[in-house]
Amino acid sequence: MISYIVRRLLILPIILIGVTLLVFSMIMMLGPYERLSTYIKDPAELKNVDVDVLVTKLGLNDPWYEQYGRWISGVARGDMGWSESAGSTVTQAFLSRFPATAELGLLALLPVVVGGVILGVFASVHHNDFWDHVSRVLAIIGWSVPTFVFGLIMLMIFYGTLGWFPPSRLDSWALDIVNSAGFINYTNFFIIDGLLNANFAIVGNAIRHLVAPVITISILWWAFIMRITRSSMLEILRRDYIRTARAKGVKENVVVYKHAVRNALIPVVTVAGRMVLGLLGGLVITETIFNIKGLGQFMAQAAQQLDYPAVLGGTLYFGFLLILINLCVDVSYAIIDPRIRLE
Amino acid sequence: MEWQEVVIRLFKNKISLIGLILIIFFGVIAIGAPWIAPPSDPSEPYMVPRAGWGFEPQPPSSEHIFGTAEGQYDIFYGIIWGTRTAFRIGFIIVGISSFIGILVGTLAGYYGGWFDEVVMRITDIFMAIPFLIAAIVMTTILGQGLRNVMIALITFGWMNSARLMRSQVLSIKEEEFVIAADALGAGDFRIIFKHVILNTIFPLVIEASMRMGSMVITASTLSFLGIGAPEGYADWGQMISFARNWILGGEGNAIKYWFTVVIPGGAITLFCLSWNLIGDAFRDILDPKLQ
Amino acid sequence: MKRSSILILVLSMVLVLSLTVGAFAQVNNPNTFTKINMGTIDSLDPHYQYDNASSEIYANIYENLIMFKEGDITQYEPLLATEVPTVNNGLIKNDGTTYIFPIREGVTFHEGGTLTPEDVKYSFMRGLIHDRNGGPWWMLYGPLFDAGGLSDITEQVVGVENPSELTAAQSAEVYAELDKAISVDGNKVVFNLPKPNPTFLSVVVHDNGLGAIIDKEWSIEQGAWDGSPETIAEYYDPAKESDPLHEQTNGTGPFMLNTWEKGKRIALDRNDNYWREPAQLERVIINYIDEWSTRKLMLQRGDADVVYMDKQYQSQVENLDGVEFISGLPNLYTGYGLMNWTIDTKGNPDVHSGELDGNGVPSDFFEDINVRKAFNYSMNYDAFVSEVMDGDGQQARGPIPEPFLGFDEDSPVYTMDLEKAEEHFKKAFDGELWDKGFEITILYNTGNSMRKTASDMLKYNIEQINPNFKINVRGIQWASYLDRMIAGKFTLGFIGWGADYADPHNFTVPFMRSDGTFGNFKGESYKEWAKENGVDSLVNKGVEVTDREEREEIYKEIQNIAYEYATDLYLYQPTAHILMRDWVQGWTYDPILHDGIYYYRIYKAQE
Amino acid sequence: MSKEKLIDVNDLATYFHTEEGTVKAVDGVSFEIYPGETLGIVGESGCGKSVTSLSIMRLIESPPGKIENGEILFNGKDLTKLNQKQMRKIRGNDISMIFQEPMTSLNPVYTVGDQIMEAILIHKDVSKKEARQEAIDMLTKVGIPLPEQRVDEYPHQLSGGMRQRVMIAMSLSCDPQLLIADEPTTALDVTIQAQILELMNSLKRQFGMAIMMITHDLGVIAEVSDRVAVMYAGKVVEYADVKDLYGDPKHPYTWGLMYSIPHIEKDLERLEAIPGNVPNPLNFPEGCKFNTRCQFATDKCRVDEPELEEVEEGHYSACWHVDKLEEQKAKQGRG
Repeated sequence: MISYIVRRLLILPIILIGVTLLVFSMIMMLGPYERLSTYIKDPAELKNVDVDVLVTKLGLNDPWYEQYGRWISGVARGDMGWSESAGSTVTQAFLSRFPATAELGLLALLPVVVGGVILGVFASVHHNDFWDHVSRVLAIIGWSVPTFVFGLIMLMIFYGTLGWFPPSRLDSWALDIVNSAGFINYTNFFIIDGLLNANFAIVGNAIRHLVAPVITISILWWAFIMRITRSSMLEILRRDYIRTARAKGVKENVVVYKHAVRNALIPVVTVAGRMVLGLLGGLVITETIFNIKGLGQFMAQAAQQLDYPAVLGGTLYFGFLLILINLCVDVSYAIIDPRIRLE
Repeated sequence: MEWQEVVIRLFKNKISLIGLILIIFFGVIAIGAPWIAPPSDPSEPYMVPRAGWGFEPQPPSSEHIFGTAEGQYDIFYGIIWGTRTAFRIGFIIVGISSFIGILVGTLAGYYGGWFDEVVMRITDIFMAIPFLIAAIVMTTILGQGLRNVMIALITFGWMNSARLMRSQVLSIKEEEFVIAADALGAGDFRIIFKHVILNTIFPLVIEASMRMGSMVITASTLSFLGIGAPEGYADWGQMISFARNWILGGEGNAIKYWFTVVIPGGAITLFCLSWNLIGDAFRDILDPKLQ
Repeated sequence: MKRSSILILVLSMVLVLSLTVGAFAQVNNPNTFTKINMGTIDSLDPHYQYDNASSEIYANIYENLIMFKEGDITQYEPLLATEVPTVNNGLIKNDGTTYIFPIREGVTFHEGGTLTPEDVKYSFMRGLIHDRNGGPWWMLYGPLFDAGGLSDITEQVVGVENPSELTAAQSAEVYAELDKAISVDGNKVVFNLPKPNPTFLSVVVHDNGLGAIIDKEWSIEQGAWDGSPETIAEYYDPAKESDPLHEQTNGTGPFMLNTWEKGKRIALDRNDNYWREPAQLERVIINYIDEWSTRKLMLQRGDADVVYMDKQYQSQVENLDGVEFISGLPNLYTGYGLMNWTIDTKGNPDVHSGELDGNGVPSDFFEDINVRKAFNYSMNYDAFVSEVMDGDGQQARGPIPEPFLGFDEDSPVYTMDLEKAEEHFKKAFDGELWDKGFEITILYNTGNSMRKTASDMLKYNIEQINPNFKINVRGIQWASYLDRMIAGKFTLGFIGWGADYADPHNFTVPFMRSDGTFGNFKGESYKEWAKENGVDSLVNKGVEVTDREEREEIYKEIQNIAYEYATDLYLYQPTAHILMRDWVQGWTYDPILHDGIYYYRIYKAQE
Repeated sequence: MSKEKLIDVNDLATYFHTEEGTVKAVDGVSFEIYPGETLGIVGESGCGKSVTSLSIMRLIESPPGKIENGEILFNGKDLTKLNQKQMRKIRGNDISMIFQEPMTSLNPVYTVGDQIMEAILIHKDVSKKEARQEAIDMLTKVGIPLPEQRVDEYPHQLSGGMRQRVMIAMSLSCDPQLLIADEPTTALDVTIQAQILELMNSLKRQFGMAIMMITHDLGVIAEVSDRVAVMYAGKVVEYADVKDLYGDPKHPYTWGLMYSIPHIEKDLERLEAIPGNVPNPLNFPEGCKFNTRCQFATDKCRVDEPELEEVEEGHYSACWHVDKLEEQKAKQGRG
């Protein structure tokens, strides 16, 4: 198992170099003046700028391999460069935005996976009857409504009309507490920090701010998980060992939840792993609408401003995450299914 | 299962029937667009006509039955011609990316060895960036426009088909009839196409029908972010992005501009829904294990 | 145990929910002011920053020698100086080439230092040495040295074009040249100008970060310019990330920095040791949220006191409860369609065939005055003002906006007149254009609906005139927009300019002078034309004379040239607006700082 | 006979209602099993023998399947009238079942010990520790070496024969009165088959339970059964003591099966000796369902369906033309 993990980690650099080269070559499709726009966002900034001097200073005219080499050797030294759109170093920009995204992502993952699996099991148990159709159609509708429409409607109802779930991560008063000297930011995950500081008002406030975005994400991905679970369950429920279990006199609930679900989870784990990356991409919209300054929103913004140090840094980060997720998927296979050995 | 039987079953299944009816409905609108909403400038039928130069959306009236969006773009016209855009986006992106996926996946799975290894690592590299972010980067670089959106979505949209195809090919490669064909001396090309692809195509068809809807949504998300279709182009995502800043109404009337959201939002949701319903039913029908 | 702790958690959540939902005070958080803006702050270094969002922060933390009189940008009041120099009080001497500022005593910086005249001199010298590429210092190099920047001086003095290549000895020589301009005399700071310049005070006034006074000792401690004449090369054109004042501040202003979460939020606290009465607000928070709907909701719910709004959404807020919307404020901005007189046709899809053959336009398309006039007659100015700008704002009359010198509301302007447009199109290229027709693509940068609409209007009107005329409207991203302008491939596109300082010179240079910002994008034939027809010298003459009436005549002449020769398509001067809760009191309009707010006089109270 | 019947199936009919129409998988089947005896049920795949066993267990998937008619008396109780909860008390306890595919009949994600213990824990009031010990004992009884070690292994770590032994251990763990064995040896290779049958016979003696042995393999039936029911197209066509049946089949179908044995190595799945195909269950022929493949078929056979009748003592057959079969047998005997 350990040698397997080590071997998977060994291909990490290959993937990372490949993926950054891919993005870099895309960026190099633009001319130097176009890439200059990262630094000049408004015509007013053209006053007294010698564009050619700026191009030379930033090295935008050098051959691509020199520019890439400069960047990658910086990375090797732990310097990911300066992100113009964040106004800080790329590393800083990522560190300050990571907790928001991770908090939202992890919190959403739970209802998405658990809710999706429950829905899928429910539909498979009711295969082809009324409830199966209803839950399937509802899930497909959830999948079919664009996130930006759904998110804005959520905002309109739960903040605009009812005032329950405000946007951003914390209220102003709570941010003041979090930023004050008496509050120790262990993780910058406000829920965890609130608990560690025994400040439950912060915890409550953080949760309140997360409800609407979590629902928005969940609605979208439920259909995805549910669908896989359902078809996987339908297949498993026809397996001989399910009949064996029934023939033993096992209760139907136990048959479904003990004997079937664990087997049915194997394909679900695969897609859930793949989903995590898609979910992170999907956070672009959710974070934008609910004003959560996280990685998704940052990456979209950086991409649109052609802030390529940030884009490349993000690519590294996501590539790393992909390998990590795949590893987690493989390990959880081994946990769920004793037949699989990681070698 | 014969394809005729598949079609018959699609029509018999209530859920897929709803989906089929919706698709046919959209298809009729797409074909009939020049008669339903005659363009004022036939050389540029996809440019939505403007009813004025102001910004505030105007509610439905006899002249503009769905009202006008921000910038006085006629929503009815945009929806009708946008149907064509939706089909085009869906068919082109899904068609080409599935084709690339089939080709790559089949070759990798069939030949195996180092070739497979290299191809799958390349696939991994493409999959290492979240789809939406990759699409944003690429569209930003290529510039605004539907063609560029499609290029970006194809570039980062073929990997799933490839992996699916590869695993199908791997599992079927060992089966007798392929080995038999090999022994009979059929050329590689023929083996792949005649046996492997024909025997593995169905899961891919299901996947493709599911992706039709989500590609249209992704394209509209790019429009929403301001890097999709050019402003004024008949595209549902574009129509919704016009609604972005009006969705919360105004002057104490929260649903004052409902038509800017509900009509294009409804169109895109129904379109995506219908493909998904068909795909879902398709899967149930074609999956022999579920019979 | 487990269950009870979950119960407590749930209960406390419910409690928190109900408390915050239930609370609906008359004025939310009376001592904290929350503004929601768009975009990001570039830098907190007052000498580095050159954008709207940053200057708002600088203006509340740092102070200059003088400031505008409240609500009037034509009059000055002392700030860190005790008197505004005028000819009458003897502080402007030698025919307007010497400005003397007596420095206020007893002013302390946030970090504890005391203001001295040395600090003032250090602040200006530091900025002059920094002179970052793309920064604001050209505004001061003009009046102080009659130069464009530090590189001009180094070339003049020691013949080195790039200041970062100066040796220590050369650096000292250059420093001696700079040193001539500013000197300390007791408690006074004296500026010596090479020739009279009427813009000087409007450049160093508060609202312009380059005139901000920083604490010499503290700044040197942080690693800013060490005050040595020999280190210019080291400190010239700093990178943002290595600038020690990029994220820490130490000013004399009414507010001081609490936290700056880049790209998200900045919080300012009241300076209780302020040399005047402390501000009324204890805290100012500026959040950056790009989504308009979210901003609007936060305002509606009273969670924000002021939010940024694009003009086109004003119909949504005009009658909102508890919200005050003020519009029609004069905005020092001119929006116009830039015409490139010499289009680079090589590999340029926007000129199509690139020739006068009916399927494209030739390189010198806009060099023909009849084409320019015809385009000017084809714009629907009335509809633009009444519909696109909702009746606020006005048609531009040339580069100079109201209320600057040279603006005359009786001056001639183009109106939409398709017959006259036809007449000019027929005369263009000796009638060849009319017979053959043309096809051109005009550009706008994506996301800018106003510019798109202006382009659509041109297309709509011109295509009516002659069926052989074909105009395509293409949105490209800012990156490509910029690229095409620099590369000379721009055809016609809309762009605008807002005031850096309150003087018409700030508009005539970029719009009209051959080496101005936009002049650079208008091609060789415009440059020649502007030089030969005296446009350049006229623009320069505007700052060489100090007599107000004489200046006014010059600027009127410039406005008239812009009209007479239809150099470009001058379209609009917008208005500014502000959207706030009605409990915000003490706000006055400052056209230079706007959308920024000077929070010193603001307080919150329900009327 | 004087002995009490353990299970008495009367006129059982189980139909599947599908979109294409109704499949009469079991249509009027009757038989009985006495304590301690082995009844063999033989027939081609699709003849309804598995559905019969699943009907007894009440494990028919519903919908689409449904027991339409008949009664299943187990110790005098009609199983068709019981609800699922009552039924669960019987399953695995009084009646247990082993299946054809030992490869797929065990849940791959639980250890064999867990799966045996599950049945014990459901039906017996014992602690987990005791259940584990019982499971180990059962593994010992079915002849698995190193049971203490095997009990914690997963199914995929065992060979096919071993797995079938585990299945048997599991089904016998609660001392059932009836064991239904649905093709228990089909998927195993020949030597293992013999071992498993041997094991079942010895366990039957040891535990004293009755066995209902379902197979398509006449050889297996001959080895273990006391009596045999031959099924064709949802019906029992011949029913007799194993010796009578083998010595003197009274139905053309059974006869066809018998005489195909030497030619195709006991494997009846393909049934090449009997011409024609098994009829489509959606569309059974009128009259005798075997008429399409029967060399003796007459017009009567194509109109009227024969009932099961006692042709000799304790030997039942459903055929209009037992006499013609006798003639044919006589001819062949001479030839």
